[in-house]
Amino acid sequence: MDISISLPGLDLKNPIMPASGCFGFGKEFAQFYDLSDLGAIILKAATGEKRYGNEAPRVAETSSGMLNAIGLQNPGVEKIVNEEIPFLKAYDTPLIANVSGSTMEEYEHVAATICKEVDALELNISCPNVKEGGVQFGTDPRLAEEVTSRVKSVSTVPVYVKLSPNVTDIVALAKAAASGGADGLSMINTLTGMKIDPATRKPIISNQTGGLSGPAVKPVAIRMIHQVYQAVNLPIIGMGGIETTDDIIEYMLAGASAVAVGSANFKNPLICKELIEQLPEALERYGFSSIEEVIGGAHHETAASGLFRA
Amino acid sequence: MDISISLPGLDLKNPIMPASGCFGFGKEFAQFYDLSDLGAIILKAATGEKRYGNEAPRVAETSSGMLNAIGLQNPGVEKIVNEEIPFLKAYDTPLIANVSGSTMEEYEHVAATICKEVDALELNISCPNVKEGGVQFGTDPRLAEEVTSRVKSVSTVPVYVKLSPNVTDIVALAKAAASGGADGLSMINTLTGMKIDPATRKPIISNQTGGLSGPAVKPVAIRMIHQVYQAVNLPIIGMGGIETTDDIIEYMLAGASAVAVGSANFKNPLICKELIEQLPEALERYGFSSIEEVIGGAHHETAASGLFRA
Amino acid sequence: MRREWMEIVEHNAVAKDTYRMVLKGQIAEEVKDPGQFVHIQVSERFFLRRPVSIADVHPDKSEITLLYKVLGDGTEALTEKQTGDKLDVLGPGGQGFPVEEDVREALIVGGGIGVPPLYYLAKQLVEQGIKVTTVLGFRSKEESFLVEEFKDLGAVYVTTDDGSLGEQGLVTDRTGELKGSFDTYFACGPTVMLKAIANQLDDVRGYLSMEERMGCGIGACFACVVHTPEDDEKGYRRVCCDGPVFKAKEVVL
Amino acid sequence: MRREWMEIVEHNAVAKDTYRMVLKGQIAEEVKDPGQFVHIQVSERFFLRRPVSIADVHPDKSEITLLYKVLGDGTEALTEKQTGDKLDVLGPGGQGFPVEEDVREALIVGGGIGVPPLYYLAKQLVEQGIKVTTVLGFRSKEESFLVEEFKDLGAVYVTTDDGSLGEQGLVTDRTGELKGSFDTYFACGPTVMLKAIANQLDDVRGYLSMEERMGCGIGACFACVVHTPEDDEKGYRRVCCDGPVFKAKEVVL
Ligand SMILES: Cc1cc2nc3c(=O)[nH]c(=O)nc-3n(C[C@H](O)[C@H](O)[C@H](O)COP(=O)(O)OP(=O)(O)OC[C@H]3O[C@@H](n4cnc5c(N)ncnc54)[C@H](O)[C@@H]3O)c2cc1C
Ligand SMILES: Cc1cc2nc3c(=O)[nH]c(=O)nc-3n(C[C@H](O)[C@H](O)[C@H](O)COP(=O)(O)OP(=O)(O)OC[C@H]3O[C@@H](n4cnc5c(N)ncnc54)[C@H](O)[C@@H]3O)c2cc1C
Ligand SMILES: Cc1cc2nc3c(=O)[nH]c(=O)nc-3n(C[C@H](O)[C@H](O)[C@H](O)COP(=O)(O)O)c2cc1C
Ligand SMILES: Cc1cc2nc3c(=O)[nH]c(=O)nc-3n(C[C@H](O)[C@H](O)[C@H](O)COP(=O)(O)O)c2cc1C
Ligand code: FES
Ligand code: FES
Repeated sequence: MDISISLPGLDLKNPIMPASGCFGFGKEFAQFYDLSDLGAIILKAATGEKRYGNEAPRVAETSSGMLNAIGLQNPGVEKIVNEEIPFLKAYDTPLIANVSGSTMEEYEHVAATICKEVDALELNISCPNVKEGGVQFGTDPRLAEEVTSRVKSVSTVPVYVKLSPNVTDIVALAKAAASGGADGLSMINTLTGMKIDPATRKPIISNQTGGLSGPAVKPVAIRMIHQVYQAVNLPIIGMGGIETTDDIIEYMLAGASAVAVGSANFKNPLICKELIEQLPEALERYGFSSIEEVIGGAHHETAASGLFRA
Repeated sequence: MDISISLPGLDLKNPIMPASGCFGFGKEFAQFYDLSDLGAIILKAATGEKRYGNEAPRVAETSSGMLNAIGLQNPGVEKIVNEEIPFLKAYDTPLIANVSGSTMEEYEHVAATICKEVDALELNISCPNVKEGGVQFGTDPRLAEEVTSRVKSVSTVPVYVKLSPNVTDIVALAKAAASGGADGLSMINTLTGMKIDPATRKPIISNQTGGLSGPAVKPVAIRMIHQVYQAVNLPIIGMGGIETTDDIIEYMLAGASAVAVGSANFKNPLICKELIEQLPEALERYGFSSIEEVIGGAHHETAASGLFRA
Repeated sequence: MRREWMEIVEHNAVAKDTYRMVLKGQIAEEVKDPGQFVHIQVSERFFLRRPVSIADVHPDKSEITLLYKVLGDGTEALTEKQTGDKLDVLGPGGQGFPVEEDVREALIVGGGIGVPPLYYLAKQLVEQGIKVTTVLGFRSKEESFLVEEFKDLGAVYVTTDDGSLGEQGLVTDRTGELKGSFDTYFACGPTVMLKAIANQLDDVRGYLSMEERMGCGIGACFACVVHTPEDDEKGYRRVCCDGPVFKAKEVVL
Repeated sequence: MRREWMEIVEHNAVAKDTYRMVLKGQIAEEVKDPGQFVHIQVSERFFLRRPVSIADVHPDKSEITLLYKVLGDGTEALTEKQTGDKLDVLGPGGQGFPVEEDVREALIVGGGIGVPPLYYLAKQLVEQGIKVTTVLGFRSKEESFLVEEFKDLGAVYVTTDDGSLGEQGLVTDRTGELKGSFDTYFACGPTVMLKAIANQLDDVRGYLSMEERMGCGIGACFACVVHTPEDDEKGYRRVCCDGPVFKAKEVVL
């Protein structure tokens, strides 16, 4: 079965890509398989200047998931463009840059600098792990709309806005991104959580809170994508706890046009490649005749391919 | 070690009680152990009139958790008072009634009727599984404050407001409950989620969405309790995924004065009794010299008992 | 009803994707009626227990027999358990098939993985001198099981979707013809089958065993609720404790 | 570096809460240096892998030896694995101890569960004709291990918190006295111990193996980052791939 999908700016061989922050800039995974096999690659967050991020410990294990508070550590957008992206350009895979910042101006600067080197931007207005900026853009619809439209106006490539699940009304945020001119949505980022060690009596993560990812959050992500698909006419890149082809199908039935695999890369560095190999057979097993039939399938009496959005 | 705790309206032999909706009105569990062993019992939700609730399937399994959409099925407050509470009164355990409704008036009616028969109310403004009412009271601070103060004015017993985690700013809701006159908080109710069956292409739960409970949500609950403890001076009954004494200690360190065990009762009907038996030894193992020392312990440089709130 | 770590004393495949498991423990001594079930915690990986009917009981050996079909991750994981392993079981649960005094000729109708509890029922009925006729429906021969065992207890008719065993067709093709030869029927199987049977045998006393997704399995959570006809004041039944067996007209299918 | 299902060929307790596990697989053939580690998926119950140092290697038999201490749920669950079981292992990871040409006399300092990687290091050093002196610190005699094995390689001093083996005290009580008798030291153990050693042996060339909580274990997630001194332009090192072994002054302890 042909599992290719076309989304704004992205011709995907398959709908599977690694999620931002869980794949670095690809080098480490290139020793396990050919990165050209991937549908796309979402890069680690870029900010205007180099950031060290939070103190360690930065991760903690939870039931069916993990907390992380990396804090957007990255070498800064210039170095990413000069030292990281050239390596990835050798592969035949679309690149999506994850654009982060603390101010509108920083978002604009990062977007304007990196957009020339990649196929699309993922606008990260949802990182829960930095004190300044990031998350308030993702919880206040007015700010979300403004940052989206400002980034859109400087970007030469399509912009996918990455939404935070830590909100009362995800549809309001999705609509704000749409009003701001987003070409697509990426959902979800992590749920803010905490783990306390009974022995030390303190939070395990030095930043105290961290972002929860993994299968634990999947029901929340599926619910939000299902809601947003009904309300907003934009393609969605779905993520949160994907580990199996059944998970991918569940995301696409809810309304995702493609999916990203995050922390599961830590369990199994080959997971993206394995899922790509297994997906066609899994779709056939469930009686799908095309990948388009899956997208939004949970919303249709009969899964009609006419309802595919891309 | 003495693990008794006094909270408004509640003299608890121990800080452990079954959570609302996960223990019915006690009868089924009474065949497994003596309900007098419990710190308290939180009853299943009561509404003004009898409710059938949602269609089945009403539950679905998820990673480290479950979704439920019972939809507040109950025989109505009159029948609960006449036919269910008398059975429980035979036990030497404080009772907490879970007060639900679709309108301010219904909340008032239920509270006024049931408060005479119990030791405290848990005001459920956070049920995600009913179309009408319930959850909007729990996501809008103004409504939360108003329903709290109206219920407070009719209730003869202390009122614990049960908060929904499906909000951008949990502290704002906690403060609203406090302004409304709440005597305590109960947190958290379930996170709204969905699970889709790849074979049928539809949500498993007939209500489509359900409330996520179990260890999957624990990091979110711990984070919210940790935030609210710092901001609002009310005792907190903590819940969400409790299965072990380590979990209880984690909740109390975050700021809970007592805890409720919900869906774990389905795995092991004896869990509350077992946790009650194990708790003193667990506290000693971690070097606590009193239960008061645990409460809010994660907030103190050294866990000082002076900071206990009850 | 108790929670117990029961020992697996036998575990083997009996048909395609279908396994037989014999468990030893006190729960076996507490089974009241055929049609009751146990609620199984497959492993720590799974949050909810799985309900499985009791297919046979040997109280003298403290053993119960289960027959289960692999339909998802939990039943798949169950197949990995070895003889000698302990299994976390809650039970026996629910109300089973009543074996009323005035039953003389019984019809038993089972479909697929609904067949197991009917075997223990049939044995009990025969023991009380009741004549038992059985109609079993399976998808195919390779998915069939217990057919020979039922033959020891009375006449057995088998239907399969593909005709690879018995007649090709549905159980209702046969049960209609048998009408008049029994005073009570007992059925367990997919809801579509139960509906068809209840319609077809509308004027005969019947008992149906139902399935619903469960939380607690003991009556506390109201996950497993089904509707009753309008004239019923309570308005609902819980499959896990009011059932799984109901009078044919007690619940809405 | 590869992901591989390695076979457990030996698994036994060697001290209080301390186990030895021998694993067979290709990873054994790819170990470069002593001090590298493997990243273990204990079971499906756990979301993150656990890093464990390689304590010995037999490339001819394709075997590595691990020594681990039960410190939480994951290591506890690891004890349940049986000989013959397969374990999901990622490795070998990280940069180990360099065995530089000009080392003549080496001091090895290990504390508790930091001791294992030093054993393979000591063997390699001795093989190259380097004189090895070892100082090992344990909480008590019953928690000690590998002491006899180190004795085959050179002089060994043991300190314990309670004096039940060797001298009562800390490793630094002994290492200070040994100063002058070695040109390079290699240390692994709790961070407090590493700090004390690095201060005490400030003027000696040293290598430290560090611990940090890990996500990926391969350098991609930046979970395991530690600071470098101010004059370092990069500003950080990743324990999982730039380390776990660092020059004593390369990172901030
Ligand atoms: C009273 C009763 C008696 C039963 N007796 C038997 C029996 O004797 N033999 C047998 O093979 N099966 C029996 N079943 C069905 C059996 O419970 C399901 O096949 C099983 O739960 C599927 O679990 P899974 O993990 O393989 O599937 P999954 O789909 O992975 O299960 C996910 C969740 O859905 C629930 N679920 C899925 N299908 C069903 C179902 N049909 N009924 C209830 N819950 C379901 C599971 O219990 C679990 O909570 C019985 C069901 C009930 C209610
Ligand atoms: C490079 C390296 C080499 C190591 N070598 C060994 C060894 O040879 N033998 C040995 O016994 N131990 C070793 N450790 C420590 C070992 O990784 C931890 O003891 C183990 O991860 C604890 O897991 P747990 O599930 O028992 O504890 P839990 O507390 O339940 O673990 C929860 C999470 O925290 C992490 N964690 C907890 N403690 C540590 C720690 N000290 N370091 C890193 N992560 C931790 C776990 O990996 C897991 O992700 C090493 C650690 C590192 C970083
Ligand atoms: C260690 C780690 C680092 C992450 N860093 C980023 C990041 O830099 N930018 C971003 O938008 N999301 C980041 N995320 C979120 C993921 O991209 C993804 O949205 C989330 O983890 C849910 O997917 P998962 O459950 O498959 O991991 C990070 C997640 C993890 C676990
Ligand atoms: C089946 C089920 C029914 C519930 N019914 C109610 C209810 O009636 N009222 C209420 O306030 N909370 C209800 N809850 C929420 C629980 O009381 C609790 O807040 C939540 O499940 C988190 O705890 P847990 O993870 O221990 O289950 C219900 C939860 C479950 C699983
Ligand atoms: S499963 Fe809980 S009431 Fe039936
Ligand atoms: S653990 Fe991921 S970079 Fe080190």
